Amino acid sequence: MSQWILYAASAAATVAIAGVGAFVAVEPVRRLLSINIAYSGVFMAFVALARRTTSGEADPVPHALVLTGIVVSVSSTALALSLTRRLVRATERSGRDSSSSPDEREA
Amino acid sequence: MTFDWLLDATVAAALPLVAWTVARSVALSRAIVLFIAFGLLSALAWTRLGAIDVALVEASVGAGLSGALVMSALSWANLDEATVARRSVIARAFVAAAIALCLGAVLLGVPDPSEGLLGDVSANLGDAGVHQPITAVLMSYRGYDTLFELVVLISAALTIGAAKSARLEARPGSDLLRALADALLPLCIVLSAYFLWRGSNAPGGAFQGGAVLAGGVLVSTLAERLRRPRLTVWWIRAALVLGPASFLLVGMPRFVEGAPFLEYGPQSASRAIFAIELGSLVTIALVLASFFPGVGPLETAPDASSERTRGHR
Amino acid sequence: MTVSGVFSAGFLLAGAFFFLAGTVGILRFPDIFTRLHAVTKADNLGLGLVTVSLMLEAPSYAAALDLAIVWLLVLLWSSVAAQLVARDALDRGEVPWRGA
Amino acid sequence: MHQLRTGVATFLLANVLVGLVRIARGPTPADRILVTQLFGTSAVAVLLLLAADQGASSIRDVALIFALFGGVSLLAFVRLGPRVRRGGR
Repeated sequence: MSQWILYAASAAATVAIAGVGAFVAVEPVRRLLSINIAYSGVFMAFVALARRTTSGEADPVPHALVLTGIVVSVSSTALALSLTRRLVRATERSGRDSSSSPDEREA
Repeated sequence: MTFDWLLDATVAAALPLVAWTVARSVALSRAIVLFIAFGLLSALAWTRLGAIDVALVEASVGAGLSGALVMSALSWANLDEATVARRSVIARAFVAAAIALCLGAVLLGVPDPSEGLLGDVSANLGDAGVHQPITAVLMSYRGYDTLFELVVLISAALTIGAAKSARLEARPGSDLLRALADALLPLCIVLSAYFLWRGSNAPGGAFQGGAVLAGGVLVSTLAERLRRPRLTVWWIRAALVLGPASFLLVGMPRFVEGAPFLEYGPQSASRAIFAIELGSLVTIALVLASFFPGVGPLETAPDASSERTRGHR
Repeated sequence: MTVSGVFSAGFLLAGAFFFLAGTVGILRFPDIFTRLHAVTKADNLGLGLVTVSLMLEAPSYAAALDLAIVWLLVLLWSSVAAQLVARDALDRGEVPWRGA
Repeated sequence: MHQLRTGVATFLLANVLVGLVRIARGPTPADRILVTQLFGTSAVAVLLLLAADQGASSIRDVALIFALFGGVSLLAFVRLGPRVRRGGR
């Protein structure tokens, strides 16, 4: 079995598992972790497909796309985390005010 | 042949497995550490697939910045494990398997030996001004893409700044930490310059150099040797837009003469790309470094009332 | 196989053994203080041996120096990490294991 | 020599995967975070072994970056981790 097929299959499984994980997560930080893993799976598919060339050298265009993709994915993670942090604060505060559980809305 | 295949198979099998355990983790700390393990495995996968440039970025962004970012979530996230009690797993496994089969069928259905754009990239490398194909793609062939990516990064940094997160409360620092940060930061600066310089011939470039520099700043921030870059200071704002600005400045002269925008011309391409890479490195490093919330002793008035008025202003 | 090749292979296998020892330690040791040593000491020795093995076969002095720098960096982080984790655990009130 | 190095690299990777059991067991977050040191050291070793092949020397740069940032997440945890005081166990 050639190398890229191995990693492409791995990418498909990773995206599926992490995608489902992101949908069913009940807590925002865990959801973010799964979304990030799904990103990595997508990148893996790109890089694996870049490897189909007959010469040993890989196609550089998908590599460049993935390179920028990783940096964008970490920015989206950082943004989501900073918004989540505010959300957690806000729900904690309203929970203290109205004595309702902060997680009721989440679940 | 044999061990190479075994190594690839182990990495390829471990990736979905770790993804599964992250999704199934009840304790947040467990999910986070497994997530860091996933980053490491994917860096190995990039290396195995010959994507050294990608592995360099993954190593500095994944192991350094992302790890620290998600780890900082432990200090404020809802750690109540009762809310994430395990539920039935069979339906989810079935859905995941179905998606995986569909995706796998699509991915494995593509024509096998395929050159992609490798031929086009190599054929035009002579005019690009650099010898490293990935740098040529990023800075020359797909210059628009990189220019607007930098804009996306800047807007992310500005949005995070606008969220005005309070500093994270840290335990008192120690001399040990300060010594560590002081040893690492100069090394990171040197390595960042090294990757920038190397980028025209070998894996490296603005993204790798920027990520390494941001990692050094992050360590110093965590050790309270540096403050998080404040995006309200005018010269930091000016440095923040250095990347897009250098793209525009370098692309403009030829544009005025009637050439397509961002066409550098074969004579000056090498210098043009270096100038753009230098500007982009500053932008990328600054943006990545500003993602991490400030660290320090608890601020004086973090109570609800002052927080609320600040939020509505 | 050359003499340096034989030595290189020997160091490599010895290094692999210490990595195994580190993993056994992190799984079997009773508390965080003992596990700390498994990760920050045994594994570092393993990496050191692997580095020596690769230095023997390195194509140039620059490459060998590179390997040495990598190992020194890992040593730096490990020694700091050991201190940090141990202090953190003591602060949280964990009591070191004193034998079964 | 290539086979031996790749074999040892595979072994080290398997070693890391076995080490993941400690993350599952815990019991405290600190126990789990400690395993990141195992990742870092093993990843550096695996990458250095892969970099020893002919023409693969740029992989050494990846190992260098891992060595440079191997402890950052542990540092973040120790500085910012959950502040819950637990009694002695």
